[in-house]
Amino acid sequence: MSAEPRQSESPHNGLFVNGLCKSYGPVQVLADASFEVRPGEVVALLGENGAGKSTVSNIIAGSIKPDAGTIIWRGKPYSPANPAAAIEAGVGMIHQELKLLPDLSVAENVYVGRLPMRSGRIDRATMNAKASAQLKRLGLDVSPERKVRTLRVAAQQQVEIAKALTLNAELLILDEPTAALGGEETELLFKQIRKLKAEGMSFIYISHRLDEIAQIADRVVVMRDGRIVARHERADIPVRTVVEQMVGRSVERMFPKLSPPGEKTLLEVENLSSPERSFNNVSFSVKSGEILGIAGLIGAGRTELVRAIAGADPISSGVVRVADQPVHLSGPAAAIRAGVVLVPEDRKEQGVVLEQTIGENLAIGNFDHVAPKGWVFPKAVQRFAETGISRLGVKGRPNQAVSKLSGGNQQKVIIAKWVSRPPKVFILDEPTRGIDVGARAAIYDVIADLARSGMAVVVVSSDLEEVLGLSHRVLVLSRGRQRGILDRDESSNVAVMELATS
Amino acid sequence: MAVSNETSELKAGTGAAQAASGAKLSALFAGTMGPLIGLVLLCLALALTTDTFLTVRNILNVLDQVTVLGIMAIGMTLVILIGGIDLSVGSVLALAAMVMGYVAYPDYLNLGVPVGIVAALMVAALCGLVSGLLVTVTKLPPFIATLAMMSVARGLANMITDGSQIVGFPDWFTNLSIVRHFGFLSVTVGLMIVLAIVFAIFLNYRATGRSLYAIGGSAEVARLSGIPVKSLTNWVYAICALLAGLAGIVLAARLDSVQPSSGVGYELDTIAAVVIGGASLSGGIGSIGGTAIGVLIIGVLRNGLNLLGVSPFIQQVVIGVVIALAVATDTWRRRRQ
Amino acid sequence: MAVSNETSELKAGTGAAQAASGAKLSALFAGTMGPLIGLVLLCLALALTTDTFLTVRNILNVLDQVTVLGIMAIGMTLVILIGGIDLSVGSVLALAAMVMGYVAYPDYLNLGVPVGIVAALMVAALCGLVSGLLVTVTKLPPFIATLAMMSVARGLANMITDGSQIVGFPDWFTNLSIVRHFGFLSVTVGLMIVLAIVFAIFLNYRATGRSLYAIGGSAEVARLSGIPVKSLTNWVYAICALLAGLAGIVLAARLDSVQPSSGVGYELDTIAAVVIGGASLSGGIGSIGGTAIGVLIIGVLRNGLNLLGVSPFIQQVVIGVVIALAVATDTWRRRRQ
Amino acid sequence: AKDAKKLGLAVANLQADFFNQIKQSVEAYAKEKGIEVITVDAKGDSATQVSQVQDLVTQNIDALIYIPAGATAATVPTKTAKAAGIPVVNVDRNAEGAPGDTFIATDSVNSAKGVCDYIAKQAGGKGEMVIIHGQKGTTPEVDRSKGCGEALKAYPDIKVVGELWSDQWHQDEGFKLAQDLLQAHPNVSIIFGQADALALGAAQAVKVANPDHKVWIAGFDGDVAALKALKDGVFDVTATQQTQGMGRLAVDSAIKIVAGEKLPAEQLQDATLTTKDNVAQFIEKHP
Ligand SMILES: Nc1ncnc2c1ncn2[C@@H]1O[C@H](COP(=O)(O)OP(=O)(O)OP(=O)(O)O)[C@@H](O)[C@H]1O
Ligand SMILES: Nc1ncnc2c1ncn2[C@@H]1O[C@H](COP(=O)(O)OP(=O)(O)OP(=O)(O)O)[C@@H](O)[C@H]1O
Ligand SMILES: [Mg+2]
Ligand SMILES: [Mg+2]
Repeated sequence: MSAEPRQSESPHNGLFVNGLCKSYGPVQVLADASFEVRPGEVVALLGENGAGKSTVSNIIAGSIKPDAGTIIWRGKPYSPANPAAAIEAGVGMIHQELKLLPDLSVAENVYVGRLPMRSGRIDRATMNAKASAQLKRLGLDVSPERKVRTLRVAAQQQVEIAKALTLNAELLILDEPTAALGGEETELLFKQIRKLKAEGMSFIYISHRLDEIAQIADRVVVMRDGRIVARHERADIPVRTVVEQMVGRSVERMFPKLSPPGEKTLLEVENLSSPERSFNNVSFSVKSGEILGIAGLIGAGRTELVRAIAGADPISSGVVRVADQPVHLSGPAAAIRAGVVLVPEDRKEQGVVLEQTIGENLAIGNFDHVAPKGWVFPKAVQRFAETGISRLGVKGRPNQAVSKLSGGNQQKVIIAKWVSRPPKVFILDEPTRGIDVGARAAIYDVIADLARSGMAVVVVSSDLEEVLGLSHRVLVLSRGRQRGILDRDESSNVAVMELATS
Repeated sequence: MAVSNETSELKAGTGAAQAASGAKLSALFAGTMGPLIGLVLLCLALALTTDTFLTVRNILNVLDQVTVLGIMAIGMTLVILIGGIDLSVGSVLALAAMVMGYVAYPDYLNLGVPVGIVAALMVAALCGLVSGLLVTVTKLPPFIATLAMMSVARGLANMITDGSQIVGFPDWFTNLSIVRHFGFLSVTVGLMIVLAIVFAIFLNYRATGRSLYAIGGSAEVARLSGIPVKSLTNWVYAICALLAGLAGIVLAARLDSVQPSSGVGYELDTIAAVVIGGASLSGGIGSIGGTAIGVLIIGVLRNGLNLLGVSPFIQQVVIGVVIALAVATDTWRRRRQ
Repeated sequence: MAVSNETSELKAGTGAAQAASGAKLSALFAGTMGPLIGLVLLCLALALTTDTFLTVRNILNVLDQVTVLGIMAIGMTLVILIGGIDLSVGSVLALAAMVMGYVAYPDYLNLGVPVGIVAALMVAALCGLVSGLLVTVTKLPPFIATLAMMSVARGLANMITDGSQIVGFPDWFTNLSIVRHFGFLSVTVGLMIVLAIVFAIFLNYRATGRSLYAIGGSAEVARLSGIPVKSLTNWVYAICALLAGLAGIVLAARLDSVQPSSGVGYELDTIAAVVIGGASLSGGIGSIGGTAIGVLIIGVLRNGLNLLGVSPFIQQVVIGVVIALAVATDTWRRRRQ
Repeated sequence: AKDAKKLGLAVANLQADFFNQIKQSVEAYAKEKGIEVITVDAKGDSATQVSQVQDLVTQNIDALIYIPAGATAATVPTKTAKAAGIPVVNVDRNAEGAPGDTFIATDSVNSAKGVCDYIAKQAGGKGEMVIIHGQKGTTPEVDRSKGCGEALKAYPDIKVVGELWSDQWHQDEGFKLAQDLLQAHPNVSIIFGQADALALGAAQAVKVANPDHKVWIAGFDGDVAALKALKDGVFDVTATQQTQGMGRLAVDSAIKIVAGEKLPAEQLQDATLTTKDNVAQFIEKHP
């Protein structure tokens, strides 16, 4: 950790960021940020939610203008007027929130803005072939003509990555590219990055999965509250150190100690099948105070399963019982009345109303609490929101628009929405996607608390460590079939993977 | 973690305090400062250039003149809030008025005006319900569903009397829009004001009202949060049509006649009033306060240009320019923030 | 992973193969099966109930009758594709026609029809450019920007001759819409067809055309992908208005006269044609093929009901019902998939 | 008795040439007399017109020239003006129950009878005929249909084979409707368009259809532009309403009423049957 001197003369042909500042109204989100990226290296940019990582990246990629500061890129001053200029200068970026065109094909999404032309018309054959090849290298094997709308989240993220990798950029910024990916896809992505790196391409890599850093990064830059707080010349520094620098204190432990589950069975799922066969004959039960993890590879049908239990999708057969009462799964409203709530996987589309305030987002679905007689008083919403905000540690105030929050904080808002009801069955699909370590530990604590207070908790996650560390038992799905339920003492990385790939 | 939260909490605190101070007054006009400035400027300009604009009688005239538009715009606000649109309001207005006339008028069913009003409102609400069901069940885009209803309702309105009008209602009925009680308030204007207040309170302080904002913000999020999106959507279209029907009755009282051709083109006026008032056609943003301002901007503009004696063709040009300016004030203001 | 992907690839694969077989033929009509079915059913019904519908002359008549709407709808398709809307097309049509008449007519500037046409198209494009700038620079919602333009252009159209029409153009000009070359194709119908093909190719095969889909899908994504969103938006509004102006000239040739009142209410017809053709008002979805079908549905419906001698009021009801049904076919079909 | 200094002119719809002609005549003539005119245009909507009359009253006009908008005349504008002590001159349409102080109009029934009689005679008293109506249910539509029907009673060999209604009296509607009528009934030899715009549209449709026999076309109104077309033989007959005359008469009537004179309740004007033979004088100077 050293306060590096500012680089005004360029000893190498890479990127120098000098004293970038950015404020939104009275709030300074970036203060004097300076760092460099050398040709052919991967710099990991770390920091908790809202630290300013995306902001600094967006400035480099030309989609936001800084208030102050300069950038030198390939030996010349560089201040892109818009993303087009940045792409022109060889700087590309994968944005944190999925930004795709749902009604266009996969290939068109990959090549949008730079469609290959031949003799005056779009060369669809080449475009499809190239897009398809790039996607295969990333482990996604879908028709390039398929509409992006029909892809699940993970696949969309891979399309986004393919889009960036085909840019032929010299500097590529990857803002949480693996948030929705499983281990295998992540490995394939790393393989691509290493290859491109060897060809001289530089990367800025942002992730909250700290175990990835040692695998892929060459150097580490840590941010906190809009400032650079540390620079490391190597990437294999202890996670503990990085975490301390990120959050400004030491994080004692990641996973909370679990209390033993109660006796009463709260959630019972019997022979549940979906009309599209994305899951088949799934049966399990969760006791009061118990946390059930659901593991599986991407596309195993986990999301479909929990959505069905929460009434969001129709089922073709099977029964769901909550506290021994069969639930008529006619819709989310019925499920919520029966005490089943879901924190969905896709926060932008299903989790929050972006233009509305935190308070309003928390009040939606909780009107029976906020407004028992149907009268919604701003004070009551405010109080309700403040409780949720402080319980989850959301960085924001009740009357702030959710769209202005960092991704991680948005996720916390969605969890906060259901925490105060309290429900009987709490289902979380990828609850820590895009959430920083400090906050993640906090969310784990909340989840453990939920269980302790007598709820049945179901956690779906692609992060194996998370499933294992957090669950009393782990249900493994593979291709829509239930492969087994492992107890805490028999569950391990290997055991789960064995079932998941069976 | 804890530290950073405290600092941002501090900063946030001042902002919240500022907001809170003005909150009581401006709650109903939240997000409508821009159009409001436009309206005030417009009134100022007219007060300076004419000696008739700023008279009590003229202001009452303006209120009178915007009643029909105002009542329809309330319903349209709800529809636009949930991300819909209703092109059928003008036709439904005509249909309701014709039903009222047909049921009430001596030459036809002769059941009296009160029965006529009830019948008219029921027919109107039914039209809205059909539009709503076309949207929620048949999954038609609202534009198409209400475009179809626009055509059907107009045809039906014409068929009732084969295109002719019905003239002459009891005095008590026409007096509703003529007699100014307490020297200033006709029943119809009062009705509009009461409706505006009721719906403003509904949208601001009732759980169902807030749910409409959620639906407009994201129907899927609303559904997953347990809000009955479909049934609320049906209700909203039914209420919008019901209010259009009510506007038809107010128009009948105002004109002492009903005609199947009334309300042609009103849908655009109504939508314009709501959008000028700051609502977003993609849903989730808007308020009754804003709509009221939008309605008044349109009403004052037309009234003022008549008072100025501006020739009709130049009026069209001026109206276009002023509408653009009024809304632009808002976007400028927001951008400076 | 590999396994699950393979299965999904299999599903997708068969779908793709099916699609590929018909791809060449149906590229231009992609996503328009539903409205197409509606159109075919409509034609079938009319062929069975009248003996005049399915004659060459009548079909040419229908083509004639939809030229103006068709040309405007092409421009509107572009605007709706990028998520905008243009309410000013009817007024711009009138303004362009009046400018043409004023410049060309002996009693006024007397510069001849060709100069008149050029002037008209320039004025029209200018109107569109102003609308576009109001959207991109002043950040007005397209609805408001073009509503303002609608009012201004109508006022200007009226001011040119103080509201009067201009009748009587050279024969060669009116013959453009009258003389059917090769026994079937008037110049104006030919123009519409050529424009439709050109714009279909543009939207399908040119990078700029695809960029419009990207802008409509998400203006932000398009911007981040380096697409010049603002300038394309300006272009699109300018082209839409230019085509509206061209439609005004076609209308002038067709009627052998120009009048400031022409095109009133056309905006709704035009938008309806585009939406019936499967376009989404939120942008990103739509095609010229679909719009052509939408235009024909409207044209055939009106023509057919006239051939059947249906009374005007019943026509309104039938038109509403058929439009709802035609679009519903589409949503049903999609849901069954 | 006092002088009229300021007149209000409430026009039904300036987009219709007929009304626009009257408006221009009123404005020009009033200017000659040194009287100010404030014109408002209801664009065909009676509710708008009520508001506009209110605004005119606010402006302290001395008299109102009222051309009612909407299908038929509304009573409220007249009542509003009368309540403020302002005399009303109704033009073109009069409201039952609340007539103006005087009413100036064309005798539509009689004139339509003349037009249809002429065209029937020209066609040799036989053949198939179609009628393109104006907006269904409106006063002019009803009157012109009635007059034409009376004339046709004398021609049993003329068969009305098709009738369609326009919505806005527009020329392009006339075109489309005529085209569809000709398609359904190819042997038609007589067309009556209830307004010149409709007749002009019909003439264009006939030109496109290019039938092998002469088609006689009649219009109504005598719009300035239509008269020129009549001269060129585009169509055959119309009834020229005295728009200029009515405009002047309206101003004169207003002046007289304000001065305290009493005028007859109705001042009906004849529309002159106009053909190629007598059209020149009207083009020279519109009556
Ligand atoms: N448009 C905006 N208006 C106001 N504040 C904003 C805006 N965009 C971002 N912010 C604030 O700027 C800060 C930095 O956000 P940024 O997205 O850069 O964080 P991040 O480090 O990428 O976090 P995460 O890991 O959660 O993605 C946050 O506090 C956020 O609330
Ligand atoms: N919108 C969709 N359209 C078509 N198929 C889908 C869609 N969403 C999911 N699927 C398919 O359904 C199956 C199960 O997907 P699901 O999203 O439930 O998996 P998952 O285990 O939750 O994985 P993840 O959430 O990590 O993507 C997969 O085969 C996937 O391809
Ligand atoms: Mg970020
Ligand atoms: Mg999932």
